[in-house]
Amino acid sequence: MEAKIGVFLCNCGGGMKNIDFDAAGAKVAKIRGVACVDLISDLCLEEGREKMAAGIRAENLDRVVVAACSPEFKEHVLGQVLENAGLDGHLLCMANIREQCSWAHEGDVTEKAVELMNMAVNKARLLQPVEKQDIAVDREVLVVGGGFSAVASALQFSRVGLRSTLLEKEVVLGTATRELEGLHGFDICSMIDAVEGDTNIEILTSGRMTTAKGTIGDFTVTITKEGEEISRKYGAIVLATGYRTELALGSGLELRADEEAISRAKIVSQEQLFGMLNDPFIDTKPKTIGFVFGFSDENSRFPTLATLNNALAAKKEWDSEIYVFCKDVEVDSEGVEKLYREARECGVVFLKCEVLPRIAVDNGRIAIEAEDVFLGEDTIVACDLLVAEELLFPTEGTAALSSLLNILLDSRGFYQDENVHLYPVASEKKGVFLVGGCRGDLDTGRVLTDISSAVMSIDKLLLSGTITVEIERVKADPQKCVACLTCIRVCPHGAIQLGRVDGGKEIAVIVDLACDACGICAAVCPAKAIDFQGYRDDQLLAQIEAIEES
Amino acid sequence: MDLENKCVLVVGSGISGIASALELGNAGLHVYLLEKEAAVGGHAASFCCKATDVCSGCSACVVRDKIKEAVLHPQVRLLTNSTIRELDGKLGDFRVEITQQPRYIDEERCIACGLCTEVCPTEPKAIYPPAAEATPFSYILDEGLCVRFKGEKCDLCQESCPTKAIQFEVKAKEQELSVGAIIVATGFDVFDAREKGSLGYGRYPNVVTGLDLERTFSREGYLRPTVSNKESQNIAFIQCIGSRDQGHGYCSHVCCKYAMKLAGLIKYQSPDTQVTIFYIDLQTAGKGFAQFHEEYKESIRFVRGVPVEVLQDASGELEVKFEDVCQGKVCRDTFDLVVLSVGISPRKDSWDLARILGINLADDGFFDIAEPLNSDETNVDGILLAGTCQGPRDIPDSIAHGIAAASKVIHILSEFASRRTGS
Amino acid sequence: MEEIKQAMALYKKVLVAGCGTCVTVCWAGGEKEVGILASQLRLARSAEGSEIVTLEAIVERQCEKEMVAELKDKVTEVEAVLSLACGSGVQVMAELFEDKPVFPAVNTTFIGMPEKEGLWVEMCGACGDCFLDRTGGICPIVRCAKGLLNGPCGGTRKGGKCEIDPDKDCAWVLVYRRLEKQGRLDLMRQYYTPKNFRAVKRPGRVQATKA
Amino acid sequence: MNGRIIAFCCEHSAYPAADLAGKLGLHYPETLRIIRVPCAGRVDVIHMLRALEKGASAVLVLGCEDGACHHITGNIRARERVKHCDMLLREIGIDGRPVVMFNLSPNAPHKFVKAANEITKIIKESREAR
Repeated sequence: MEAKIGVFLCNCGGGMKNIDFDAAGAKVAKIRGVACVDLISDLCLEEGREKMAAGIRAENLDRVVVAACSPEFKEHVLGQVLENAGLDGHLLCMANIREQCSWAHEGDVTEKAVELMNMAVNKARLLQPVEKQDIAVDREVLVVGGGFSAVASALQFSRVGLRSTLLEKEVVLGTATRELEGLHGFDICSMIDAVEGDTNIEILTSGRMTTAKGTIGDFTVTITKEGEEISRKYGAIVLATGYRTELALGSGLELRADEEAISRAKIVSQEQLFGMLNDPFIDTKPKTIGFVFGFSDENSRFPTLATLNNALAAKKEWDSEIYVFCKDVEVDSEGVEKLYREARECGVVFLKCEVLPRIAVDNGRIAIEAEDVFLGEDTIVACDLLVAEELLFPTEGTAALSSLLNILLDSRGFYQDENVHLYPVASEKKGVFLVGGCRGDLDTGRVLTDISSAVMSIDKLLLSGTITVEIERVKADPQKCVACLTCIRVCPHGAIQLGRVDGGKEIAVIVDLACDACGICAAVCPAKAIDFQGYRDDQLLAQIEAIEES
Repeated sequence: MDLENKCVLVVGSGISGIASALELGNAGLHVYLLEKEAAVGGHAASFCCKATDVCSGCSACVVRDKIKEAVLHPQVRLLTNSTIRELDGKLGDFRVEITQQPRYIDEERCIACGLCTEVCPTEPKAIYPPAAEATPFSYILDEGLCVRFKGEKCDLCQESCPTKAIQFEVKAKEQELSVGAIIVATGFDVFDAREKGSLGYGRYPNVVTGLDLERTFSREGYLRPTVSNKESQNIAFIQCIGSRDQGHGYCSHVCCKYAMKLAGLIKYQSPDTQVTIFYIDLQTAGKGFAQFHEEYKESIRFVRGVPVEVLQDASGELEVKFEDVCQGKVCRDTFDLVVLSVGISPRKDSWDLARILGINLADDGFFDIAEPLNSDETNVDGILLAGTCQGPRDIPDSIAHGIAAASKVIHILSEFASRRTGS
Repeated sequence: MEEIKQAMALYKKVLVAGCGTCVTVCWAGGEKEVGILASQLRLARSAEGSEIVTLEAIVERQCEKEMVAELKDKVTEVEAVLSLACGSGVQVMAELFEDKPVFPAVNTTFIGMPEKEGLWVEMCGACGDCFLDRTGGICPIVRCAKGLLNGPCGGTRKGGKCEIDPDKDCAWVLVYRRLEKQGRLDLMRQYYTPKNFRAVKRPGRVQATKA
Repeated sequence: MNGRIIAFCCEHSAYPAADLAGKLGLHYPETLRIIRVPCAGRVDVIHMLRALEKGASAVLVLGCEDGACHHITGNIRARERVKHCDMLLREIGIDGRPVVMFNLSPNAPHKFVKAANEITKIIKESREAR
């Protein structure tokens, strides 16, 4: 049956003077399928919309074209008008005759406006309704990791009433974190106690994720724990696998074997220094301490903070002389500038240099030699203790997890690609979130913010137990699909799976919950089996055809 | 947990306020989004895209999506031109008195047809379109220019308006809202570069701020040469203007990034331009940013040390006096354009709001937090902070902070509800 | 394309026939490619100032006579058929419609597998004398640039890359690693006599023994 | 040829950029016809070819900036397809009817206008050359 299309024109209260609406209306009325053309000058107001709804009912229309301002503003609202008039909101097609016609050009543009409407009518003829449905989702959350961000996430999930599983690969929670907590100013032990006493949280230690299938609301994860395989269902997955550090001595340090033994004890990491500072039984307090950071790695938020905290403590506890060699002091975290100032005021010497200092062992002491940019000459400082530069890396297993879940890593191997639309905690796969150090160099404040936002997003998705989605907006035709897997491989959101519909042959099944409606699959399908309602091939081609007609 | 009928007030509709409002709205709460200005979006809405061949990750385009989403959200009610007058009550039961200044043009009825501007007799026009990116896209009536407000009889615009959106009679509207919690997301003031008199901002036309440059790019798409007959331009960026100094004991987080990205954009559009960046410490942390820095190391000159004085000579060139720390002496260089990378300052009216709400200000002038590592709770139960009103943040961090504050609100409100039903 | 264009020069109405199985999967002759080729033909013709009418069709499997037969009506209508199927599909089509010229639009080159989306690598040379069981499941005949049967050529680059193409892995290094993992390195010592490629009679023919 | 330029505009970037261009009163050739798509990655070679078949003198594909695609790879795929389409056209000896891809962000109306003007220039130049 031929569609009955109603065209509603809006002249923006008379604002679009370079379009002759009467002439345009008369021309549009002649297009095949157009049942009525109505000029409503105030379509963006309630009154105008009521007139439109009345028009739809009176003419018993089944497709609607609105020629007015950009769909960016009113498409949503006008869709509602259709729904109120008993039509599906997807049966609306807009012709943008304001921003992209009247306003963009000078002189009479009636002809272009008619052509735009013709394009819209051509498309409208082929529009089809899209149903909506509530889909049940699993309400449990899997948190991968056992460090600060993982534990804090689990605690927050429990607070909003979501059950979660903490999956840690080590034997106990917080293995790597215990040594860091002082530096970062949190108390992991009491947090772990809280987790252990929480009935909303299940702890799986010595476990690893081995497979992950499914999409948001319906992940099936296999976990291998002590040789045993456990299969679980989750609604969402939070990766909080943290980072690891490595001492980087750089090429500046070349030691003879015998010297190495002596010096090893004198070259420490920030963590080790922190341990020494809190050791009441330390035998000798180093008189001079040298810090080196920020040369070979781009991450220096964490090293800056650690250096400042440690340097201040060493000043206070041991009254040591302190020299800090660095390129830039990374002060863009809360309160760090203040710490930096405090450190300088209590006598910590900062030497800024462009290249990594040379380090040598001299008489059992460590000599740091660098060109000080302020003095413009080489400076040699002999220290009793060197706190060497540390590099940040993603934890072992980060890459493996990313390929299991099919999510991107950034250029340094941390989670989350550098795409601004993914910031701060989303991954390109719906239902997979990334928090804390596993997505890069973050200070504790930022990590906490991350966790709150991830918990919020998941809470919103899973709390009610169902999600309302458009059903089969993008769908593969079982007759045409040859299961070539192309779409499954290209889908950027991991939303397509191989499956059977009503027990038929295996075909590509687009999971409505996970689909983000981009249409990449529809474009690549070699069998042209995928239809994307609203942007179907024939709908796009119908718009193109309009240019031929005019 | 019954939060359906709970209302939350979000003060400020910059990017963090919008992020909060959206999250709360999506969770089913009613949100009043209060904005002092006529349009939502705050500072971030006016920023330009800094992409060259690739996206530079400035996040300015993310703002647009969020604004659109928030404005269309059925749970979010927008109150523009509004400020808080008084606050009463406590967590779960705040009563807030709002004053809404008249805008004379009903933003829901204005369809931006432009007929009013055509008939307006004054010059410059007293009724004009808002900035192109403004949301709501409603015309603005300037009381200062309109002859009607000077006692004359004129209703040309009112007559011409096809939707009867213009009303002169409206007075400031007072209303009382009752809300369960409040999120303060009032944002920041851009540091006023005139305070650094020796740098010549406001005196010399070719000394501009980073924000001016942002707006130039977003309005015109490219940078017009200041001297037209010259082959290549010589541009200097000076970092840490209004950050990390006596009065501002903090780093503004954003200036190194925007300066480098703008410098990159300038180099991309006109490769012959010489760009120098004067800095104290380059803040290169953040996704993909160090890589960006690495790429531009060769083509942009980086000089450690912040100049103290800018002078304009007779030909209009700017002489910048700086200390070359490597050589240990004072140097001079001339530039055609000097860009001051102004930082984020606490809002000047923070104190007023702090007094009304009873929340504390920290010594740096931003709103204070109750305990360290808990960057969204204030000393008043039920009043939370989001975004740059608490301290400098870039766009992604502001969004995250906004969402985090929303999450906190939902949590405290549900706890409050269960406490009440329990007792 | 030039070849196709010239071949089609004589005709005014042609059928562009794709195949819905293997060539669809490897993006050479599915509905999408059929559409593109037809459009390209029409454009080329209109650029020359003349016209061509194209019919488009997809056969589930163009190597099956029964399925190709369904095209009868369409084939009768046109002057020639342009087939995007593999070599066997083209031949079936030609056999079935003896009176119409059938042109191959695809050059069938090898049997492969998708390595990632959009990239196919040759995996099997259809030599008819398989010894994959002894090479850890890696075929050196096809995957070694030189098709060597008994160990690498000696020119293998550092990191196990091929002498001829440093982007490719040396097949024999892959074989070694695989056998090492399986603890079957002794197989590396085994000598294989030169293959008798004549064992496969061209044209190949396989008779399924199951009913 | 009817002189139309078909511009496939990604609804996350080029489409709002075009709106903004209109709001700012920036002018671009009237021959431009915008077709809104959810992502540049939705546009396939066949759409570009059909546009030319129907008489368009050029096709523009406008997507997000590299690294800022909402669907991660949509703009990269679109670029590949534009390249492929260009190759197909060259194979059959059609030139002067360019198929070009541009990247821009939603707040870059000037870049939109630049793309429209640039393609018009290419058409004009190749017409003059013939």
